[in-house]
Amino acid sequence: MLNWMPIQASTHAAEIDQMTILVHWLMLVMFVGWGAFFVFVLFRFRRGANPSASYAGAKGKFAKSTEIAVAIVEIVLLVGYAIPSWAIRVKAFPAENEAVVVRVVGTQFAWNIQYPGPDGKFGRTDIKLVGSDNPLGLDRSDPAAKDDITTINQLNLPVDRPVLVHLSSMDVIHSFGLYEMRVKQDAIPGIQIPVWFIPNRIGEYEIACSQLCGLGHFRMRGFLTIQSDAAYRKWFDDQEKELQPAAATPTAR
Amino acid sequence: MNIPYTVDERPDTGLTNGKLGIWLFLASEVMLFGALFSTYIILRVGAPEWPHGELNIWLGAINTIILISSSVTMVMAWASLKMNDWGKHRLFLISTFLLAALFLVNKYFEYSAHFATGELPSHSTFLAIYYTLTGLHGLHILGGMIVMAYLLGPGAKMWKENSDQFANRIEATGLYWHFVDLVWIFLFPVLYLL
Amino acid sequence: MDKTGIHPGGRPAHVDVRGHDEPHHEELGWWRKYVFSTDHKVIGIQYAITGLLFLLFGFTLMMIMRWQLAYPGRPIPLIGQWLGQDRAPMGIMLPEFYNQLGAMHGTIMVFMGVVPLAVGGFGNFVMPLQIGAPDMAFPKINRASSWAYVLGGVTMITSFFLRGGAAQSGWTSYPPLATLPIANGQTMWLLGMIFLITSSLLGSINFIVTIVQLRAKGLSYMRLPFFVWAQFVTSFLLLLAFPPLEAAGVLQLMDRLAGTSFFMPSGLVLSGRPIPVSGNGNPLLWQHLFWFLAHPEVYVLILPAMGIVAEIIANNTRKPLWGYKAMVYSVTTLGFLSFIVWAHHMFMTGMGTTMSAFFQTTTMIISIPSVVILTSLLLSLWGASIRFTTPMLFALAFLPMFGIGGLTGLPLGLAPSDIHLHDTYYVIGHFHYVVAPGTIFALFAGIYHWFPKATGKKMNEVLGAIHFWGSFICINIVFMPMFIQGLAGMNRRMYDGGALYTHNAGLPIKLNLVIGIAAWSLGLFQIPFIVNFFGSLKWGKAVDRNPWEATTLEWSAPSPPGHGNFLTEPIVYRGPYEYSVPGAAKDFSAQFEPEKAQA
Amino acid sequence: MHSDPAAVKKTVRGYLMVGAALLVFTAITVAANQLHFAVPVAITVALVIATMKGSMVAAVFMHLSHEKKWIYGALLLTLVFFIVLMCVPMFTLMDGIGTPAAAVGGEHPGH
Ligand code: HEA
Ligand code: HEA
Ligand code: CUA
Ligand SMILES: [Cu+2]
Repeated sequence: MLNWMPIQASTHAAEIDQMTILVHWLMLVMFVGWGAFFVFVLFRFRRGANPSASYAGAKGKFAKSTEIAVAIVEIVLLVGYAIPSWAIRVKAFPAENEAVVVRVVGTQFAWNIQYPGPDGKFGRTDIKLVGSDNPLGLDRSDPAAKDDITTINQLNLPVDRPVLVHLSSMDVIHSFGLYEMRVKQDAIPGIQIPVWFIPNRIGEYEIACSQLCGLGHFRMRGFLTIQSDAAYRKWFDDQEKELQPAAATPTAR
Repeated sequence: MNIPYTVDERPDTGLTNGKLGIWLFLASEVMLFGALFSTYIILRVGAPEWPHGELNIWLGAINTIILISSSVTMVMAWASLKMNDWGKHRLFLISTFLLAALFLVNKYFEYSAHFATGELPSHSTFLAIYYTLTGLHGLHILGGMIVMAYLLGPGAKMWKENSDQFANRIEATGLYWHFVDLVWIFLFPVLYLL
Repeated sequence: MDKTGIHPGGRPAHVDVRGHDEPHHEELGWWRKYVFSTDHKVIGIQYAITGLLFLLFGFTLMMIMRWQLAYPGRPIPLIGQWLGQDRAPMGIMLPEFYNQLGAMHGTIMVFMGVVPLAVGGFGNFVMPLQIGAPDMAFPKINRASSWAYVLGGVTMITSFFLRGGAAQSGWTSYPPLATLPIANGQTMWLLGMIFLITSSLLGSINFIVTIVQLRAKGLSYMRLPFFVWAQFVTSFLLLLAFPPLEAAGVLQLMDRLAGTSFFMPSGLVLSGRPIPVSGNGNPLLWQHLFWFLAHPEVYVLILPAMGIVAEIIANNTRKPLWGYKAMVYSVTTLGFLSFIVWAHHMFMTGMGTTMSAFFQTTTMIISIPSVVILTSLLLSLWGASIRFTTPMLFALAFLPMFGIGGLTGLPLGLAPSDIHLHDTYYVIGHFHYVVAPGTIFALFAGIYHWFPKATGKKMNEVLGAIHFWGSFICINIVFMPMFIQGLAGMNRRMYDGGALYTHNAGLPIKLNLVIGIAAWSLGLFQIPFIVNFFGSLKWGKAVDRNPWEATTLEWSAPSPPGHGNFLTEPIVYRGPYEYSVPGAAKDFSAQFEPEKAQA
Repeated sequence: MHSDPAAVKKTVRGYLMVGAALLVFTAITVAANQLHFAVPVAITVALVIATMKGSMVAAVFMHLSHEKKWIYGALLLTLVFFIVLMCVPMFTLMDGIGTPAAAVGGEHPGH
């Protein structure tokens, strides 16, 4: 099964896959068990082999005990794996100062990314400023916005550091799918949802929009680059340098 | 071929088909209006502010009184039938019909006053849910009026042929009508007062 | 057939209590006989045939889509040139048309194909016969609901021909996508849904009243055929789950037509321009109201199927169902629980721990009654004397196919594994295993089983076997690879099948061609069925009342039953599946045979 | 049930009294509203009165005070699912991990 699945490139990916694999074992055991019984019975009790049926049929508590066994395994999976690991996903967010924090905003049909810059503060955005050269509507006159890096469809992150993504959408519902990270979260307009993970493998990955968002849904693809810390810092500084002249003349509209 | 239990009750359930049918219909109506009330709560809790006093309480109160009275006349229409008083039954059923019409006339004036000031459904979520709830309720009133018109007109013939079944029909109509009244009893405070 | 084994009822057949006004039947004009007929059997058959045609239509849409997935961007052969410039210029499908086909495939299959066939068709035709009723409790309402269905269907289909085309936001119609002013299709979808919902509501009231009020003498609840139980629970699901979607549909219609914003928050920007709405709406509200219906709805799809399979298994194993009571309790539990699992479709909408724990738990719990029903059906085979008739082949195939579909629901029901699988082809694989080789196979089984009752003719077994084996093999080749694609991370609703993405490269994307070929072959294997269906009307072997030597009441009526169904008042003496009773003369003791005939 | 005319006659008084009571309660609701309670109090008062009025209509006009068990059963089932439906607002608004965008201060709706 693992061969078909994308590589695991985040710290929690293995845990999720482990659970997926365990459930599939349960499913396999059930299917093979019932299936073997099924095939045997079809053969053994065909009309030719058993011309007259038995009114009483199967006896014994076999059914009840397997049903209880299934229930127990499901409870174990639920309580032992699913609930705790979900809690970590949605509760154990890294502290803002320890994590790489970015905003990701879905629009038809692109991922707009905003880094807070060295000051660690996201600049103000205003929908009235939205334009083709400013898809986020970032207000460059806001002091906090001066150093904000914005990109389209390109998310750069350093390896081995917690990432906190503030996810939202400006139009319809999109879904932020990072298959190699085992991350998926709907981007819902009007709500900002935090998503976190720790990438642990350098490489080039993709952001797949996983929720039907219109005719361009299939090509709403972003790129995710996981870099070494040094490479990331260099990329970051280059972006900042590029910003300087632009920040001097704030673009309105 | 006759369908059993259209007129008499089935012994083990004590019900006629129509009686059970209309109650099941009302059950589905409960879920319909329930979903809209849920929507109301969501919009209200999630809204930054919620308008107060945007509607005319007096118009609403008058309509409440009209509907309550129509419920009384409706149940009396049924009771008169049961007491074999055809004349009174007609009188009460006609009154119910007229009260229902009055309700809609009142509602019409209420709506047009809002429209005149540009308060359309698109104006705010409050007005949106107000128009949806009262509009749907108004359609139910209209539906009830159509049924009553039928029972007053061509449907009334049945009284001669099969008086028990006619009484059952009036009872079912009454159950529906009381339900429409009941919905309004909640709509009035929820929309006008709170 | 053993004609001596057929006992129509307790009394001699010429004491025709109800049949006296029969002769009018022949004199009814065409309109009264077909268009305005209030006979549940006529209505049932009309529902069934319309449903089948919609299934075929929905499948055709899918075969066109599978072409685009197998060969992205290549002109569609044969029909490509007729589709028109705004759908497929030069035969090459546009993305918006792909989305229309997808949304309409889902909607048509669920609301206009399977439900009308399973509930409107089989429920209407078989259920009153099985409980010994002369007709439905409200024949005129039955007719009204069937016309509401047709109206809904026509509304939906018309939308293909309007400017902007049909609905293109998926069968789930999530706003704000669905409320954006792109196409008229969505408005038509909503109107169509309101008709279809009205139809189902009227139908479900009728079903419940019929089952409660019109059961024959002696037919207590624990003697009801399992199929009737399934329809009973199904009707409650329709009755109580559909109204919230109707309300939601009205709200979405308001959003589209009256400019309200129930489902649209403030501050939306579309192609660089703020959308002028009052705002403050909530897009998640729609999802809650939609899934509040749509999860019960999936049980509406499966319960009648389970009912059909149970009937056919009992009949062809020649023994009682194992654990009938447990099955009845399970099916009611299933119905009840289906109202509190809906948010397992919404794990990725930003759900916290409490809610996700609640819905994961209920989802795991609801799998247990399904396991109980399936186990009972499997154990019913033990000690049987299995006749491999065509209906039995389909019914038997249902078991492992539903097994695969149901089991793959488990990883989806656990939120952490759903992170990876949500909105991938794994989900598509999961539910198609339950609805296509599951429900559709059960419906095929039902058609082969009750065709003789409806027409007095038997369907051909050889064509039936070809239909079965061809469909069985092809349908597995269609849906099994989807699990691989899903685990690989291939998203659903992709116009190009996900060809852009590197994680789909290699095997997953290549499987699209395999699936396509299998899907078109699956289409070819429906030809023997269609030939068999219509051919048997003419050339089929004529049969008597009870060709399958079955026990339930419908087999005591003539084939086909006349107006009013039974020649004598049916009386029930025993449980539904008294096959191979020790000491009995025959291997089936029908419900309608009095004790002394038995001894 | 009320099939015999004499019995029906007795109930008529009840109908009229309930009708009067409903009108009185309506007056009370409106009067209470004029007092301008704090919003939570006002909601409670209004809903309590509405529920009382509603129960009277259901119990007396709709004869629910003495119905057959099938009707009670169906309504009980409806009540259960109605309660579930009334939890939808809670499910929609509570326990979400997100925050409304307006509260974050990110977007500013252009009003
Ligand atoms: C008939 C339809 C049907 C049925 C019965 C089910 C049954 C189940 N479904 Fe499914 N489901 C759908 C139709 C159905 N589903 C549809 C249409 C969607 C997608 C909608 C969309 O997004 O468009 C969906 C999506 C869906 C999701 C959302 C996935 C996502 O979007 O991420 C989930 C998650 O929990 C889920 C879970 C389940 C579960 C736990 C069951 C359980 O009830 C299953 C229990 C059954 C078993 C456990 C099998 C037991 C049987 C055996 C053990 C016997 C084996 C026998 C032999 C080998 C002979 N389903
Ligand atoms: C009941 C529901 C149902 C059924 C039966 C089916 C049946 C099939 N479905 Fe469908 N499907 C859905 C419900 C259903 N589907 C839904 C809800 C979606 C999601 C839509 C969305 O994303 O919004 C979907 C999506 C969907 C997709 C994903 C599209 C995408 O995400 O882009 C695919 C892809 O292959 C697919 C394929 C098929 C195939 C090959 C069948 C085959 O199994 C079809 C087999 C059909 C038959 C065998 C019909 C036979 C009928 C006859 C022969 C009639 C004869 C007539 C007479 C005798 C009069 N379906
Ligand atoms: Cu954005 Cu799909
Ligand atoms: Cu579900």
